[in-house]
Amino acid sequence: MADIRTEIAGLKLENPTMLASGILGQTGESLLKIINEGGAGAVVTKSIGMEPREGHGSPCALELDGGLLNAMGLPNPGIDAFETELKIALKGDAPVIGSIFADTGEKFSILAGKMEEFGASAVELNLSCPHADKYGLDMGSDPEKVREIVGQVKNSVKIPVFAKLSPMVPDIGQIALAVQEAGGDGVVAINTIKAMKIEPELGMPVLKNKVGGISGPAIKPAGVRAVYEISGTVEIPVIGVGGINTGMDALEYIMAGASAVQIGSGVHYQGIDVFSKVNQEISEFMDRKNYSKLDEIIGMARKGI
Amino acid sequence: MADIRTEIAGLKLENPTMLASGILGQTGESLLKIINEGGAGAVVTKSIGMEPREGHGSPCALELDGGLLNAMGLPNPGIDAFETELKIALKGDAPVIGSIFADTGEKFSILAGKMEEFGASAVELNLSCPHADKYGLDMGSDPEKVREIVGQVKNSVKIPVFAKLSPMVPDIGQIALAVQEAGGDGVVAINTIKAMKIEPELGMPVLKNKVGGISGPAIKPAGVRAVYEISGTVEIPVIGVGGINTGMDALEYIMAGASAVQIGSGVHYQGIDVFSKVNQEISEFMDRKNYSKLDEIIGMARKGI
Amino acid sequence: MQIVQVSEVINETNNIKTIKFKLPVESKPGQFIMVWIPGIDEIPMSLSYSDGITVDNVGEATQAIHALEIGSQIGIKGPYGNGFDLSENNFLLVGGGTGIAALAQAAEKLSQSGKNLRIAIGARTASDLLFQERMKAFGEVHVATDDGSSGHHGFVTQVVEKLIAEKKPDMILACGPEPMMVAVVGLAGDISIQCSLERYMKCGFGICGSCQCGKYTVCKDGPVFSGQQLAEIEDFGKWKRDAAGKPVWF
Amino acid sequence: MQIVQVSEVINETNNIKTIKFKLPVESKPGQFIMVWIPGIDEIPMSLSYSDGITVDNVGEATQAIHALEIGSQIGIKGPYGNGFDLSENNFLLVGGGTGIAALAQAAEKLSQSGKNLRIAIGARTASDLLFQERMKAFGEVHVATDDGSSGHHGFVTQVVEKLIAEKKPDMILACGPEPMMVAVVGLAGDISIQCSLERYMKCGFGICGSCQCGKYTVCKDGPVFSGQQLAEIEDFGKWKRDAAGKPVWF
Ligand SMILES: Cc1cc2nc3c(=O)[nH]c(=O)nc-3n(C[C@H](O)[C@H](O)[C@H](O)COP(=O)(O)OP(=O)(O)OC[C@H]3O[C@@H](n4cnc5c(N)ncnc54)[C@H](O)[C@@H]3O)c2cc1C
Ligand SMILES: Cc1cc2nc3c(=O)[nH]c(=O)nc-3n(C[C@H](O)[C@H](O)[C@H](O)COP(=O)(O)OP(=O)(O)OC[C@H]3O[C@@H](n4cnc5c(N)ncnc54)[C@H](O)[C@@H]3O)c2cc1C
Ligand SMILES: Cc1cc2nc3c(=O)[nH]c(=O)nc-3n(C[C@H](O)[C@H](O)[C@H](O)COP(=O)(O)O)c2cc1C
Ligand SMILES: Cc1cc2nc3c(=O)[nH]c(=O)nc-3n(C[C@H](O)[C@H](O)[C@H](O)COP(=O)(O)O)c2cc1C
Ligand code: FES
Ligand code: FES
Repeated sequence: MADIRTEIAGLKLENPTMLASGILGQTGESLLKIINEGGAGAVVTKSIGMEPREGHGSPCALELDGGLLNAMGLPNPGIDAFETELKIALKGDAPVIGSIFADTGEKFSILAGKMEEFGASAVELNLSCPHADKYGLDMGSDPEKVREIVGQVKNSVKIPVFAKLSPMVPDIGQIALAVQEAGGDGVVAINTIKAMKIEPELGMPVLKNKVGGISGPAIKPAGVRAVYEISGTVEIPVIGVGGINTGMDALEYIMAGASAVQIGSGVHYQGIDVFSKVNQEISEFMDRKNYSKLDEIIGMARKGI
Repeated sequence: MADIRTEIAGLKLENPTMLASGILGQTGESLLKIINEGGAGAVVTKSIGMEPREGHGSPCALELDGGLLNAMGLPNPGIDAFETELKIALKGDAPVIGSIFADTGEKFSILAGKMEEFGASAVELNLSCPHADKYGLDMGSDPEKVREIVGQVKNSVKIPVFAKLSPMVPDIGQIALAVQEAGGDGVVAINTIKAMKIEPELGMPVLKNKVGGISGPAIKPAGVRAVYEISGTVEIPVIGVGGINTGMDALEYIMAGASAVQIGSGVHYQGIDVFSKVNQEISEFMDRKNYSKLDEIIGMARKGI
Repeated sequence: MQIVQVSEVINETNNIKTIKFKLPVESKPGQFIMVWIPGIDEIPMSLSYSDGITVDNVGEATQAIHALEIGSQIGIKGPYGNGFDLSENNFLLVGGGTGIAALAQAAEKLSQSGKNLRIAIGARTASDLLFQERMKAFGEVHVATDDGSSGHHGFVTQVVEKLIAEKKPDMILACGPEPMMVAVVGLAGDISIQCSLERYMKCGFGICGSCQCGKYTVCKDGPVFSGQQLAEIEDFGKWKRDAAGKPVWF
Repeated sequence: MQIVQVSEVINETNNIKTIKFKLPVESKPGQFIMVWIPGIDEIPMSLSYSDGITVDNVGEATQAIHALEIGSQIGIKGPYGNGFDLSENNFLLVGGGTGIAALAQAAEKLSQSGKNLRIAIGARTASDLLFQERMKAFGEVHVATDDGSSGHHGFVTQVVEKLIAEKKPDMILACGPEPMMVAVVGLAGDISIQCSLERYMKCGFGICGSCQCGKYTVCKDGPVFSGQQLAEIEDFGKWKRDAAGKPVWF
């Protein structure tokens, strides 16, 4: 059987699949279930901020033909209330990565510090939410801001710091470079793509927030491209996310240069055992092709044949 | 029967559907057929440059699950050879819009001047191709460059000047504003989204150019969002494009603020009578809902209920 | 998301209305839909009929539903959730408040298949009692009101205790305030039971996690849970989560 | 795009090889596929077999196909295009050069359904003649070579003229260099004819426009066109378009 273990910035994972931030990641017990029953190699929490936040009004999530449209608006119980949840998740046998959002590097540092204190194995900075005003994409599209925030967070924690990026920039490689230059330990790509649905029957947008982000199969080609460009620009590891439903989907990301992948909408499409299924398909593929370690195929598509 | 005529910067169209640039738009006879047999209200030519250009190698186009992936690389016979084609297209009973690409405002102006001379009703500046090096997105993501190019072209032709934009920027409204400030007569959105496909079986990208752009259903939610944001930012008309296959798709764009729509991949999915079908569905919808003119519903989703 | 037109509005009690519309898909008793009142909100509602919902006016969204007229358009997502398992033979249904709405279609189906059922309905006062008449067609109806204005004076749980003592059902279905359901689970003892939970829902289809209750995602794994499952859920009857995901005690 | 493995390589002539593989979809005689030789190019190829292509080594891509070995992987898009209409009864098939590859499956199918067919094959010299043996199993084969090394000394069109004079077919199928097909259309007169065109193709599925020929998109509306359609196409036999879309005279 092929060895599908992987390592990202010192973080050792039994397999390359992680739960993506924001999907059932708000409570300790659901994170634990994704580890224990789903088979994920790691889980990322919902993005947590300084204060409790209700998020946008409803409708805030919708099934479209090729994906899911959401404008949750970063609802979360606030970092302090999240301690209990994180501690429950830590009972599982896989790393828990704390996703955080804020509007300044200082607040990001405070949040990261608390995540570290609570026991998170790493933090993921959400610099890419496409529908939450001043949070997310607004800063994540500016290399200077990215450099500043990542640098500040790096100065305040010892655990690895990952930055999650949006594809809605003309050159995502440049943003990834800013992450690397500031000492960031890894890049996660991609977050959802800004999108909306209008209901002609009513002549109005369906989402209460009008604009949201699309995830799922529709964004996979954009995600694979982003990972390919990032892994061609930086040395730090890349974690691929967007539209992964099958082992073949994950392999596209891995061959584009991802050391691990995250799955969000796939949990909806395939159920929570999407993680074990994807892992199974990856090892079957590797066995058939006589690859023995994941390392052999990471970034393979960059190398030519 | 509802009146579905529309007007964009003085250009009168019998219906709001146009052929999008690059789809069967390279020869005069195919453009003419889209008008005569397809029923399009206008056609946009393939993007034409100063010199003949073969474009990227093959594979350069691919069917994916939710859309089409292409990296044509702007093949075109060059502006001079295109005169014959444009003249043939002009035999049809609908405006012909000349799409052009270049790497400087000066060359854009020369191309626009020739399109005007050949008889084009308007020009569309391709500032958004995601896979043609220095052409396209590279300049189209910089408001200053956009302002400069549109300004120069405006100074050299009398026909309306439209700028076609990419969604791969953090704030498309700002780019549209630059178009308006420079005197541009309309904005076209969106071009394809940068994307790629890797074939795990071979461990390599399928496109010869590795990276291309995705069109079709997968990008509709991103396109509608772009039009919604642009029409909320500028006064000049917006032309919506991306993933339109049905009247309902077109209505989403129209209600988001588009005065007309373009159809590209839909020609592949539905055949060339996609234009008449979409028009038919739009009028049936309007009749059922008692709307008599297209104006009544343009931008409707911006207005609240 | 399907846009449907309101075809009928029925006043059930002072504060409760049934709204009917054409639901374009099949549903199972116990499933719910997400109802979008355009411009206002989207909220979860049990299907009290295959083509209708029964709504207590408790806030902005439910008030907006009460203001709908015939011809009004609303959006529907779903049906979502698992629904009840109706394979046993002797049923006791327990509905508190609008809880009976979630049980109504189960009662109808059970009666159609000739099964034995008794129905206990509780409310604060006689005029709040929901579906008393409708339920009589399906089985033996027992009523409790807090103020004694109709049926048993007191909690519906007291009626349940009596009914179980009279004849042991082989399945209890319950829906109502969680503390009531905790009490019914207690009374059930070794009798099989299924409870339909109402938790704060945002997406409705199992992606956002706001309805999480213990290890279960209520909108997808539920809203109907067996007694065994409930026994594993620490939160059950103790706390729920608010819109921000913070635990709030009942 | 499907990745398939080469299962067999057959040397047909000095410069022509047949490559077989498992094609995962059904095809019609006259349809073609886009063949991706990884790292090199993607080019259109007629299906000379339901599971194979027959390739003349004329440049980089076809040379790379010739270098394939059993087990090599290639990518396949399609089958694309319309294919031949085989509803008539008396057929004359005319293949010039590798053109006979596009006709081979039609010949096989016609012979299977017991129809009458004669086949004319042309090539520069005897050793270039393709599918002469294979075709004998399907019908009466007539050969022409430019140098007279086999069969008629001269153009295949002269053979066609003779065959029509001998017995009028009710359908002619032709594939080969366009000037040859122009000549065959001329000889056909009022006899129905279908010609399979080879134009520069990029996408293969009707979106890019590089194969445009008159008002027709060869990869989608064709590659097979009737005599009537060809009569409307000004370009037929006169000019084709290069990779940039510029007309180039034959
Ligand atoms: C699966 C399920 C089925 C339900 N079936 C019915 C039914 O058949 N009939 C009926 O009258 N009610 C039903 N409810 C409850 C109903 O959803 C709430 O009463 C309604 O959302 C209140 O909205 P509001 O804006 O009117 O009130 P608000 O003023 O917003 O809130 C009043 C209370 O309703 C609850 N609530 C508000 N929003 C939500 C939400 N998005 N999800 C869940 N609870 C919420 C909260 O506890 C809140 O305190 C059901 C709930 C669920 C989860
Ligand atoms: C529908 C169709 C069916 C065909 N069937 C066969 C067949 O069964 N057997 C066979 O040997 N050949 C067939 N061809 C022709 C074959 O596609 C070309 O010979 C091949 O593409 C040459 O590629 P190359 O790189 O080897 O040569 P190059 O050196 O690139 O070109 C040699 C010549 O081939 C033609 N050509 C090159 N690229 C293309 C292209 N993308 N599309 C069309 N023509 C091209 C041009 O005329 C060029 O001058 C077919 C072509 C078409 C359009
Ligand atoms: C309902 C929902 C909520 C999300 N919330 C977050 C979030 O809080 N933080 C974050 O970084 N990404 C969030 N995302 C984005 C996902 O983590 C992921 O990047 C995206 O959905 C693409 O992956 P997928 O196609 O596998 O879903 C959310 C996505 C969805 C669908
Ligand atoms: C094969 C192909 C070629 C294209 N060529 C061009 C082009 O030359 N210039 C341009 O502005 N857009 C070009 N586009 C983009 C389309 O005009 C359009 O913006 C995009 O495909 C989205 O619309 P659709 O989903 O309806 O196809 C091309 C698209 C495709 C699929
Ligand atoms: S409401 Fe979103 S997961 Fe249940
Ligand atoms: S090859 Fe692209 S349209 Fe025919």
